[in-house]
Amino acid sequence: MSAPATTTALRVTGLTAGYGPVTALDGVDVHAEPGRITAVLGANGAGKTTLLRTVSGLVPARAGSVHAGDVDLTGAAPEKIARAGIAHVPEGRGVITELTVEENLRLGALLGKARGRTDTAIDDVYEMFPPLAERRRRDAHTLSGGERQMLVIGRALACGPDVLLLDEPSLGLAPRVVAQIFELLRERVEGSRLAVLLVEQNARSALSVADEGVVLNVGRVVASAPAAELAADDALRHAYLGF
Amino acid sequence: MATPVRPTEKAGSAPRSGREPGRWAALAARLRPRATFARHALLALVALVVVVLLLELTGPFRNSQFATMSYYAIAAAGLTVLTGLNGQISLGHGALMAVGAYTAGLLLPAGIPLLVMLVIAAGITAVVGVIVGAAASRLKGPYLAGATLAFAVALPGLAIHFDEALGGEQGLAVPSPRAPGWFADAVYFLSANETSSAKFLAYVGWTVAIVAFLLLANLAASRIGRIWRAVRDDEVAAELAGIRLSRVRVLAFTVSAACAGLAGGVLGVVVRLAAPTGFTIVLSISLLTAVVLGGLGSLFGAVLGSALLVFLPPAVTNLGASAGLTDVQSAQLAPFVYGAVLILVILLAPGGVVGTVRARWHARTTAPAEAPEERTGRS
Amino acid sequence: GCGAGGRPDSGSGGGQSEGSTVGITADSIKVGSHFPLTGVAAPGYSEIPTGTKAYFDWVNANGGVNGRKIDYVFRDDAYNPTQTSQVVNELVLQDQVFAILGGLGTPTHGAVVDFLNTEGVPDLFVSSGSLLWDQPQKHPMTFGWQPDYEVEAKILADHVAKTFPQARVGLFLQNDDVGTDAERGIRRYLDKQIVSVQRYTPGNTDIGPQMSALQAANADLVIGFNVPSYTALTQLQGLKLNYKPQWVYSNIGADPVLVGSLLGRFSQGQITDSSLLNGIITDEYLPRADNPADPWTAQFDAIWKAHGDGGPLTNFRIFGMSQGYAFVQALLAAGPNPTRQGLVDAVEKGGTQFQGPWAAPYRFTADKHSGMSGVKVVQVTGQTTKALTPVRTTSNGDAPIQDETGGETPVPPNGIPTNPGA
Amino acid sequence: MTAPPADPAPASGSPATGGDVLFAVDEVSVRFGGLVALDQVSLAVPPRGVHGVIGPNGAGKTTLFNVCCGFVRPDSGNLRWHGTPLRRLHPHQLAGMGIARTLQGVGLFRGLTVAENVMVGADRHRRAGFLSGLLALRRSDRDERALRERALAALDELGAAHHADQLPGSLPYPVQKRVALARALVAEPEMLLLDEPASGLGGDEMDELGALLRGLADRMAVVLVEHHMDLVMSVCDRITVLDFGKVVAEGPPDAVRDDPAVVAAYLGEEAHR
Amino acid sequence: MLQFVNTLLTGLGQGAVYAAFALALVLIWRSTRVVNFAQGAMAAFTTYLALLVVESTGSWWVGLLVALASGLVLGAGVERVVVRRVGPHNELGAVIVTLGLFVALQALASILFSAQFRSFPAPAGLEGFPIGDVTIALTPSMLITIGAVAVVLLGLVALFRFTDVGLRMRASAFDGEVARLLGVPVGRMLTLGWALAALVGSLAGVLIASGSLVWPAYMDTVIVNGFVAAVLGGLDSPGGAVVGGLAMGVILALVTGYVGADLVPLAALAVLVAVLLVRPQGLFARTAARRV
Ligand SMILES: Nc1ncnc2c1ncn2[C@@H]1O[C@H](COP(=O)(O)OP(=O)(O)OP(=O)(O)O)[C@@H](O)[C@H]1O
Ligand SMILES: Nc1ncnc2c1ncn2[C@@H]1O[C@H](COP(=O)(O)OP(=O)(O)OP(=O)(O)O)[C@@H](O)[C@H]1O
Ligand SMILES: [Mg+2]
Ligand SMILES: [Mg+2]
Repeated sequence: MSAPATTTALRVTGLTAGYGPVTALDGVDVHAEPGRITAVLGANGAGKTTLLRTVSGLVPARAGSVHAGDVDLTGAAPEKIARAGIAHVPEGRGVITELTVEENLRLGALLGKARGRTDTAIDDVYEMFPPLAERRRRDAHTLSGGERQMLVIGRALACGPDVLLLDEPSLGLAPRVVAQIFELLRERVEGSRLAVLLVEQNARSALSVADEGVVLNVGRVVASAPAAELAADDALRHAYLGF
Repeated sequence: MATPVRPTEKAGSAPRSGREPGRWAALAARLRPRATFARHALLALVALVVVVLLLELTGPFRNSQFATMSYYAIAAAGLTVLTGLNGQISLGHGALMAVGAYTAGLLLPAGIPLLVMLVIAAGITAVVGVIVGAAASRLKGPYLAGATLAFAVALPGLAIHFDEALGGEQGLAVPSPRAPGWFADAVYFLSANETSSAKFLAYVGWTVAIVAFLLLANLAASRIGRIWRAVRDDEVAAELAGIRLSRVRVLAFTVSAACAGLAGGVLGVVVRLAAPTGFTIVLSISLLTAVVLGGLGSLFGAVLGSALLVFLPPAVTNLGASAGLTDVQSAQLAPFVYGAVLILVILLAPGGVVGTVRARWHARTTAPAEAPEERTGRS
Repeated sequence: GCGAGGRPDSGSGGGQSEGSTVGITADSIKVGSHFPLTGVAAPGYSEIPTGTKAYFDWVNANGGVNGRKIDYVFRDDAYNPTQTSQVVNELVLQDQVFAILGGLGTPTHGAVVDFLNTEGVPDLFVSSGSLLWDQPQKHPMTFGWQPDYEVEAKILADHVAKTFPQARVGLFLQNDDVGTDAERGIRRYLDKQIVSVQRYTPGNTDIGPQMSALQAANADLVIGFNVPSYTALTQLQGLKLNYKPQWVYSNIGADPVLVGSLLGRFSQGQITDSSLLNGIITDEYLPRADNPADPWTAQFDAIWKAHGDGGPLTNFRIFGMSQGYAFVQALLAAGPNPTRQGLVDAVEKGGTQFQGPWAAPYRFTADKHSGMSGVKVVQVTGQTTKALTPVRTTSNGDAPIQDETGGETPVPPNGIPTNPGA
Repeated sequence: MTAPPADPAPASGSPATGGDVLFAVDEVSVRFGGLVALDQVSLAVPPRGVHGVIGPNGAGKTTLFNVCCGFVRPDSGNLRWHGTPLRRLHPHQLAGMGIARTLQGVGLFRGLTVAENVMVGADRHRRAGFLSGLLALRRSDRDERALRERALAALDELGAAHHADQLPGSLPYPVQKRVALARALVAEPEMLLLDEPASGLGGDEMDELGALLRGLADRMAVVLVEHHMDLVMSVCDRITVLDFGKVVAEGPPDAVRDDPAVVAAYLGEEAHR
Repeated sequence: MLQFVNTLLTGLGQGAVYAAFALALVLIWRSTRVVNFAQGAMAAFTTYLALLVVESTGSWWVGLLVALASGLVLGAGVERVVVRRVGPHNELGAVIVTLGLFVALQALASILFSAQFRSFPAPAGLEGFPIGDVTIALTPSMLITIGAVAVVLLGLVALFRFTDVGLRMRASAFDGEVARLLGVPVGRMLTLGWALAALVGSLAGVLIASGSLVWPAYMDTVIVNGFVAAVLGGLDSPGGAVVGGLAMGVILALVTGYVGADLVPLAALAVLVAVLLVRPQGLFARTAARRV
């Protein structure tokens, strides 16, 4: 099972996708390496969310391919992609509000590697986000916005994925929790085979935690470089990243 | 009467983004009267002309089918306002029609004139609508469907229980009004045709329908219609905008009940009877399907849907008979085909007839837009 | 009207002219009807028009009526008056039928009776025992057919009062005109003996509570005016409660073949034959399908074998054939060139003389349009019935009950009537 | 809880700490089952200026808004508006009183055009009733035109007027947020409650929002719940900090930022460079 | 007294039947968020198949098995072929499609099996148990019905509360997209939900028919009362369905026995409205959802 650490965990080539007449992604190349965090940046409407949704099969690709390791996942159903080890934290409303907190987590833990040790996987999440532990028997609709976000991130981690797609994980979270999550991500990624694709509005903090960065503009990749390099490029920052 | 309830561009609004709307559309926009009333009245006039042409050019049997269609159309129009604009499902509109029909059965023999009776029927049913609507205003989805279903099943039972006044199972006979002399003369003057009773009833039905449609179109285009749609789309946001949900829901139910009552009154005189077996749950279901088949939320769709209700079953039966089936088999074929058509329309044209045509039209004229599905929101 | 548009002043009132021959050609005559062919009322009733059709096919195969073939069209109204009104409009205005024959149901036919009369369409032999059809002033074109429920109830109740003077009587009634008309007739003879009246709503098959109530009232004789399926249900419920009164069912509910076959199938439920029905009292006015010894039944069986749709001959079908027989008879009486009005006149003039498979004569005259005047009371024994009384006749209200003296009508050659007037 | 000593000096000259109070929350408590969402929370909102409410996730900020709007009935405590107590408050009464609120999501009416969305917000200024709508009287048309003009003006102010006849679902997210704001503003409220208005916005849009809020603060009271500290610190005149349903700090931005309790509970060491 | 007991018992028997039907509705609602108005017609269809088998083999139990198996297949087929193609978030579309199925299947049943009454044998005795010298309205067949309802109830509770499949089914129903992101084969779960619900529905169909008459529309009253029972109990709660069904059965029996049969539908409406006015989500619904 253990793939050589050099294999690219996720390789997206020439991906094109859209909605009706709108082309939201236009020939995008992105890859995520094990043990590294890749930040996907860009203004509102640049196509970041569409990229993640196309990778996980929610939006059909019109051209291009998606590979996880050597497995071709282009055009596969979302559940199949999820079972191939790609976990997606969707933007906003990712909790199943009618289920309890624990049931939401159990769904995550049931997927893939965590099978057989669902309880420990769930306990790990509670340890990460103590507010969830206190609310484990409550229906998820009673949670506050930030608590829901914690739940979705925790659930994705409980899946024990190879590739983690995070769509604006900081949305609605208190600054301290954001810092904590980024820290945690670094810990998880460091020296493991987990690859992270991190979409963030806040380019500055995303680049501070990421290894690589990709900048999208109107559906196209305009820059792709190590994070530090991007952060240092003033022209790029002003043009696309707004800081 | 082709009055879509959907938001139409108001005259003098900022130009729609996207491609040029085309020369014809521009011309139409220029010719369109500014005042809502004038615009709708014009359409009503056109509709009236169409009705006269149809009724004068077809025979007595078609006339009688048009009379039947008129009351389905009125009730479906009321329901489309409730369901399409306000988002409430009702499986109980058949029972509300019964209220109108029984009003006809009680008032006409007492010598009340037809028009007065219709107004009273609408009024009484509106009152029933207030009560039902108030009880239903907190219910949603299947709970609303269940409550209105129980209402539809229960109400005819009243007629059996109070059989002294309401005629029990065999119902109340409704004296069918005859065409007044001046009316028959006028028709003869226009078309040199005699006025059969079927034709007169069809004229009555469609006149009532056009008036009802005119009023509903007015409402839909006014702030009331906008508020109904707002409540349908997002309760919480509507409430924060100062809208009292329960009152708005009850109002929608009441308006739609009044239409059902009006339709019931027309049904009474067309069928000449108000009996419990005429108002089974099947009627309520037919109305709902008419609304959806035509195109939810569109008054013109209500007309199309009711046309399907009236013209499809006999057509299927006759087709079956000419294909060599026995009378019993071809009669059984009609509901089968009807059910199959329902399923196929939803699967192939989920917007109903009007919705699908409109989508095609949009796809051709303006920059095509995906169905207005919400983007992944953030909570 | 003064004719605003120079309109010719034709009789804008009545609409029908005296000699209307709509629906008749030199070699055909079109007849229409409405029945519940689908929906809740379809079981049983949908068989009636198949019988009529088979009979007409037989008549047509034998040369028709005065050289005219009968073209019989029946349409489905699903027992819903609004649909009845639509299909009858279609029959009259589109198909241009000459007459309507045997339209079924009280509320359903009630919706079209006005229309048929204003259009001047003969509306013969309505399949319903309601008293509504007997209003010659208001509805000159409409005629009943079967003994009305009141007449039937009177004759049954009279028999019960004489045979079971001590009985505590319970009533089990359908909650519509069947029940109300019947109750009126029954109370004329049994008013003091009635201990409980229970009603049921067709469609609701849970009649346990009503049966418990009858049992609790210690009713030891129950008169049921109900449809056949409820006869089966009352018997099953009686079994459950171990409640075994003497049952008296009206003709519509007591079809021993049908009910027996319904009950007979409960093999695991320990009912192995229709013995439950053994001993019940009912009445008859038509030959029964399970009585091949009856020459009428034999004739109808032959007709059904020749022109039926393959199913068994049932009492519903005999009902329909008998209506067809009566219609042919009326048509013959109306002469070689019948008009709509002529048909009605012929029924009014000769109706009391019409003879056929029915047991008691019609009451048709110019001022009475009620159907048959009587029935005979019978008891089910094993697979058949035995007569308890001769055919007895009466009429509505306080008309006395008399024994019918006419005797049985022989089957004419081929089972096709000859002109009764000739 | 005792509020930490806060510097009473008004921030950047706006009348944040003027003597009069537009809206007051007095010792409000809310419990959900065993969970105490708000615990004796008090808040005083002056007629002008931006009042921030911050705190960790689940601290009770949205619940506080819900109490102010009548979605949640407090177990104890009072609300006062212009000094008069509010009893049995219902959400639909707010608009009429002059209170507007945006939702944590977007909350636009999907089936209504942008202009119509905003016109619903302007319904408070309607003149025509049911009958004139039913009969399409001139009055109704005039009213519609007036509402539409108001709506377009509000959209114009937020730079979204050119989207007036589009359906909101097809618009970019920041535009949708602006439409939602326009719908709240068109009612001309005296107090505006904003629940995380900046979430999902990019850096530029956030700056624009900040400028806009400062502008609004001159004509109404703005209460802002937000997790973006840059925005909060730059626009707020005063900040209340909630934690576990309690007020743990209250004061001008600088004082709150340096409050060790706030740092520990909310900001985190790193963010507090 | 005996009348009261017997009325109560028939009410319970009838209530068990409503409960069985309501359970099928709850199952489908919980697992697909659709109210299946075609449930009754589907059950009638499978009951006819069972009747054919019973008539040819003579065994009620074999007939039941056939009904259950064909229900499973029919439910899965209907979901795959029809329901799945209704777009998501098209609540009304789903309602109309199931209504269309209802109409079409009922018509098909009368075409295939004729519109006439037929009797359906009972699994066991139809005679009430004697107690002393009276007979109470409780029969061995009724006991089987009540037992079957109890088994189904327990099965459903166990399925949804304790099994992973149950959790996945609920997740698929509530939010298909998120469920798919979590690797749940949503399509298969929805098919499974329909199949199981149709199985329970067929069971209800056979139980209702047993010892009584069958015709294409024989389920109609049960459809209405079963739906009302499910709504009464709260569509999400199997326990609620059973309580609602039994309550409906008993109340309606009492009204029939002591007030009048024509008031039965009114009584059903009154009970439903009374309950929903106080609890708009039914008796056993969880607390109302947080709205903001
Ligand atoms: N469901 C949809 N229907 C139509 N167009 C859409 C839909 N979702 C997104 N779009 C359009 O696709 C483009 C890319 O959107 P996307 O959501 O991927 O951007 P994003 O970079 O994630 O933006 P944000 O920062 O706002 O989340 C935008 O122009 C957007 O308007
Ligand atoms: N209806 C409810 N039922 C049960 N618990 C609730 C309900 N509403 C809120 N809560 C709980 O109350 C607490 C406060 O919630 P609230 O939404 O006010 O938090 P918040 O401060 O807005 O947090 P965030 O910043 O994450 O949006 C949370 O723990 C939440 O789980
Ligand atoms: Mg995005
Ligand atoms: Mg919040």
